[in-house]
Amino acid sequence: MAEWDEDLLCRFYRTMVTIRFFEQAVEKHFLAGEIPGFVHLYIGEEAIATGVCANLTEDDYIASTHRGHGHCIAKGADVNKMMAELFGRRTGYCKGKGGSMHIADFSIGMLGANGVVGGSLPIAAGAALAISMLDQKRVTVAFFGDGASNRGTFHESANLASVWKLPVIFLCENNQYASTTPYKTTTSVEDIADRAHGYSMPGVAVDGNDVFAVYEAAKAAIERARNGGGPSLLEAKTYRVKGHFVGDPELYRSKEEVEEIFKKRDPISRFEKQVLNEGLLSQKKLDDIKLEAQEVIDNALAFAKASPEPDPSELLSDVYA
Amino acid sequence: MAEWDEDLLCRFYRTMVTIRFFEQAVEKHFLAGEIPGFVHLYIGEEAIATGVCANLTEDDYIASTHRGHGHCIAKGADVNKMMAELFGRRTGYCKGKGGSMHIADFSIGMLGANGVVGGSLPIAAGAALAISMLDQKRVTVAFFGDGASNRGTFHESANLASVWKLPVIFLCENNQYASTTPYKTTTSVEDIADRAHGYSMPGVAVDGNDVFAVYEAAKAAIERARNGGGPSLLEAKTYRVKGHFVGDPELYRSKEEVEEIFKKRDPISRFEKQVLNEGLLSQKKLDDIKLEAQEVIDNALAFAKASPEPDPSELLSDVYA
Amino acid sequence: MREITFAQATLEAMDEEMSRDERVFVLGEDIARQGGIFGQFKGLPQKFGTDRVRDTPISETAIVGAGVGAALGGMRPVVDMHFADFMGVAMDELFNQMAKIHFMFGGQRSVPVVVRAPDGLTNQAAAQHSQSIEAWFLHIPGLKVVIPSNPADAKGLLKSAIRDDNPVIYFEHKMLFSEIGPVPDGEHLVPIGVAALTKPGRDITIVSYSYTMKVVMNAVSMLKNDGIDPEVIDLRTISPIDKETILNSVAKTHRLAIAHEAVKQGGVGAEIAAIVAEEGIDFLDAPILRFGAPFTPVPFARSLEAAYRVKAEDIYSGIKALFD
Amino acid sequence: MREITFAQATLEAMDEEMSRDERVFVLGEDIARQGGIFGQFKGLPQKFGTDRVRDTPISETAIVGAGVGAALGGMRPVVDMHFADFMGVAMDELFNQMAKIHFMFGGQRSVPVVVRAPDGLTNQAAAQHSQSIEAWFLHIPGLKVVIPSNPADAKGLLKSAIRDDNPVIYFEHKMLFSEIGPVPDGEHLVPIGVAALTKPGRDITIVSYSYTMKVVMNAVSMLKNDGIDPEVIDLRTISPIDKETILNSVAKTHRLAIAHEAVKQGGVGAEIAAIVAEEGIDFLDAPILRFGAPFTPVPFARSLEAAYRVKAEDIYSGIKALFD
Ligand SMILES: Cc1ncc(C[n+]2csc(CCOP(=O)(O)OP(=O)(O)O)c2C)c(N)n1
Ligand SMILES: Cc1ncc(C[n+]2csc(CCOP(=O)(O)OP(=O)(O)O)c2C)c(N)n1
Ligand SMILES: [Mg+2]
Ligand SMILES: [Mg+2]
Repeated sequence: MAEWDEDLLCRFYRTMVTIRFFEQAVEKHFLAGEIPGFVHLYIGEEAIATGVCANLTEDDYIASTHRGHGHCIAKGADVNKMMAELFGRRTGYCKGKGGSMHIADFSIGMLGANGVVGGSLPIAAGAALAISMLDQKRVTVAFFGDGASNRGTFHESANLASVWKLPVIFLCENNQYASTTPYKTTTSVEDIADRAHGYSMPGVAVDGNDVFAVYEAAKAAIERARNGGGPSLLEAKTYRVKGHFVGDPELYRSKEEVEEIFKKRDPISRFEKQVLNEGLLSQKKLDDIKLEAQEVIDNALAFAKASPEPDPSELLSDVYA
Repeated sequence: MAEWDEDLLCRFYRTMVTIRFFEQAVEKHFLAGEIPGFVHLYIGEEAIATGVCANLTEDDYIASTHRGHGHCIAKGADVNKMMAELFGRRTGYCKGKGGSMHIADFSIGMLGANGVVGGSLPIAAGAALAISMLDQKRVTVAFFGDGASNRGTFHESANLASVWKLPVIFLCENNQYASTTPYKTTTSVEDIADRAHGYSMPGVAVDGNDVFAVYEAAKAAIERARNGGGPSLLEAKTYRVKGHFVGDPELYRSKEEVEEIFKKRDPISRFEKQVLNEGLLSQKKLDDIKLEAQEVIDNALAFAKASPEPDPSELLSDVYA
Repeated sequence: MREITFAQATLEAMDEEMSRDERVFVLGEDIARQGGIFGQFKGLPQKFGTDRVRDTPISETAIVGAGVGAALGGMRPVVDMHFADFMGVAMDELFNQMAKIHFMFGGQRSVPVVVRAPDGLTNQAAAQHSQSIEAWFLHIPGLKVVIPSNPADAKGLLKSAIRDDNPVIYFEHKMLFSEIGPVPDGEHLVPIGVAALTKPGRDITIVSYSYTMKVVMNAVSMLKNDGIDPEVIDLRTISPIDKETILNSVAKTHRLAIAHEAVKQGGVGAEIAAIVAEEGIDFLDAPILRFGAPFTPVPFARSLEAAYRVKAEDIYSGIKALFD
Repeated sequence: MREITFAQATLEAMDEEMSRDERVFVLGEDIARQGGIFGQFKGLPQKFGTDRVRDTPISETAIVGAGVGAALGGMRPVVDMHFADFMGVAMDELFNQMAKIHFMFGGQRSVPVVVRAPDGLTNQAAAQHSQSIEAWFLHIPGLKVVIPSNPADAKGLLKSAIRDDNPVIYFEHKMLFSEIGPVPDGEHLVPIGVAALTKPGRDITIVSYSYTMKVVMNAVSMLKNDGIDPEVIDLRTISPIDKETILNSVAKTHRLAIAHEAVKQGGVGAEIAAIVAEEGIDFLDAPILRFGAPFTPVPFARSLEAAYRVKAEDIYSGIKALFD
């Protein structure tokens, strides 16, 4: 552990708590009726986006999912614009036209959340194709869920990326559930990472609640892709702590299951314990970062709430370029 | 070799030469302008359908492809009705409405050729689901090509069949080409059979030009499925001797490649040599079967040619049940 | 008559048909463990088991394809699409397989599959969870397409769809699931292909369906004050279209308006307008009016979603202008 | 003017645009090694390399999706669908991704993808290789849809489509590839969204597009003998529709017929008829006529395929009856 750079450790922590606080604020305001639409929270999965994106630059691409807030934040998105978008305000990333499931920030290589499960996989492969045709040194990371791994888009994209040796990392967030269905009831393989075999690419499974492990595994896959080594499949094993969407009655599992797992595996408290135990960061440093992050989120809320709704006339713009 | 039943050997031979003669007649009449549409020949791949279907009863299902004549014949279809369909006559299997890519015979469990590559895979899984829900002792065999193995339908169907333990055998005919593209240029795995791993099902590759090997491998997979053991993936390695469709200019490979491979691997002459060498069948027996088969095909041609075209008024029937 | 919700009405239909015929079963995402995202499968798994109410992987292509295959194997599947927006994922299965098998194979086998597709705007669900795409299916021979606007029709059409030997697409508007309305006791079937004359009238024929029927009825109330008395037809089935009911009505009222939630360009309204312009143009004393969404994807923000919707005021003022 | 084939015209368009802009490339099945199933890519791989003329696996979903992703990554992909019939396989990518990204993300990024889709009846290719499904795309905001009927438009529209920053679906009828016609030398662009007045006339406006334009022109010759002089409009672009050209013509001729190869129900003809019934009904002196295929999948047998087609005789006698 000793060889971790302090800046990187702070970055890990800042990203994780920013995501956590963002999501907690979103949950609260959704339940209060202030955020409409469908919202899927990333709570408990923060270590994945954090560990992966710490290896990326703003030139690299990520393609995201319906559960995309964490990916955005980890890639460096502006939380003000994110929050405003969730509130449906014209200052939001998409001028209020998209909402939670449709946030993108092309200025930092965030190619978009997607309301269609598995929809971003071929898009990610295509972005990687552009990278390779334009002889760029970039990579693309395609986040997708365990549920999405059963869509044909996963198969077709993985095969395409492999035969064309594209610089793309297929990053499966296996949180054990696809909405209401437990992993084993819908998915025919023990480790999704094993599916890599069918596309002659490396497949690695890591503990997705351990930001260090995610960082290291992603680093290897990203370096490989960046150096012309082609695609990889990375499976980050995690657990969906919250309901599938905010408001989910969660009839399909017990509260005890959730609490027990979260207590053991919460990536943030695990990180805190580790860095404190090993004396890598001080409690004060952690507290400062937390305070800052909370302020950032409070500001984002204030920004969103103070922003106007789009004018009805804006409905007809942005349909065509 | 000695333990092969003579009837079975005769059946192998009869089926293979019937397919061969059928296809040769089709090629000739297509080139003469008497058969319209698109026609894809099964020449050189006869051992696969033959070896597989010898393990099936009329109650079992098969789902076929655009290259489906061989599957039909091996499953026991009436070549008269097949030929008439290819000629677009009302005595054909589909009253002339389907043509080569759309032949089905539900009375013998042949669920249909398919003009959409990979289109029959989910249908096959569904038929297997019906079998399992109706508690029948049947199985379904889904034939598909190496090219089709890159379609999302393969992935989704294999996963579905595995999680539901359906009695279906995914039978990949790897003939090294998808139209103009050689296998390696589009497919990211050495053996398609290896993809089975991603669905926790057995995956076996066999020499698809050896009817004995195909028969044995299919027998194991079919028995497994019939006894509740769930799906398997079987890859029969073969070679597409003819152009992709009749009329294909074949600019993408050399005549020499084709001739050399066919000389070595033709499943019919290989079978002849084997049974003669080992004294399992006599030359006379083989000749008789060949003569009979030729007669069957000649009759089919005569039947098709003598049959009327459908009346234009039939266009509007069979749209709805 | 007793009053129940639309969701309840579909549940009764499923329950009755699954009890009546063992071959009827349902497959789709998230239907068994939680009873469907709109509660439209609640209780069915408990009664019929998770074999007949099956949660599937997220594999729409395989789900629809497997529905088709199961039908060929002797079952009568009901396939739930979760959201109509995901039909694109299974479009080949819907239009090249399910719709064509009966014809393509010369009538050898029918394909009794019902595809349930919750559609329409609800609670700012935005571009990929709010669409109305029924018009595509109007253009696909071999399919029947139904789209109820109230609990009674929801029940009667679903039962008829399940009993039909053809593939039937059953669109159900997400905003309607909680709607309450009278549903007859006992066996209640609504024939496919027959429109309902929801309200007789004199001055103009308004053709609509699904949730927009409610919007239309609000507009009708507003028009009353102006002494305008519309006749309202609820299509209920989009394919095959009940031309006769429409033409008879226009012959009487001499005016026609069509309203739906889907974008206007290329919508079902175009076909209705065309039929009347072709076969009943002499009846018409005024331009045909079409009300539909503007030509844009569905937006998220409240203000924009509101602007996107066809509103009773739009229909009211459009129609009123015909009489000014 | 020099005369070349339609296939040659599309080749020139590709060649010129690929030379002009390095970001333009093509991906699709069987386009590189054999030049495309209709010869429409012949010579391009030799000139531009197999990196820019890429053979793909049989993965339409990924091909279209990768086209979208490549566009977001700065390229300008042309995606070949092999047959329009396979668009269903990639329908989600076409309508939920490609068409909506620009709007959904608030205009941040455009999606300059051209999707080439060979469609229509040819040589008894039957139910899954003969379809005309352009009407679906008329109903999808965010897409442009073009559909040339002759070599000059084929070239000019393809070039415009490639330069357009929006996703454009380019339907090309399989029977047209070998058609010969005049094509201007040098740079030739045809604007998207502008119909062509192919033949001026007095007595009736006939709106058509693609291969059916030939059928219409044959019908026009036949009508001449009866002293009927139609005005013929070639839509060329289906979305956005050039309403003005249509309405101006009908204002002059007072009659309207629409003809296309796709099934009549729910086809593009419905939208054209509806536009005129809405905005130009007072111009009309006769019922609108629509010519399209009967409501059935495409059959295989020669006799049936012939019965399925819209024929010049049908158009001739339908129009003539208006004047009897
Ligand atoms: C194609 C498609 N099918 C179904 C849905 C509905 N849906 C949204 S999220 C979800 C579950 C996704 O599970 P997973 O991929 O594991 O991601 P997670 O939600 O667990 O992060 C489903 C079924 C959808 N949006 N798109
Ligand atoms: C979805 C789809 N894409 C493309 C085609 C065009 N096509 C027909 S056959 C074929 C090649 C199929 O290759 P493979 O699956 O290996 O079968 P084979 O022809 O070798 O038997 C292609 C690309 C099609 N019919 N359907
Ligand atoms: Mg999950
Ligand atoms: Mg092959």
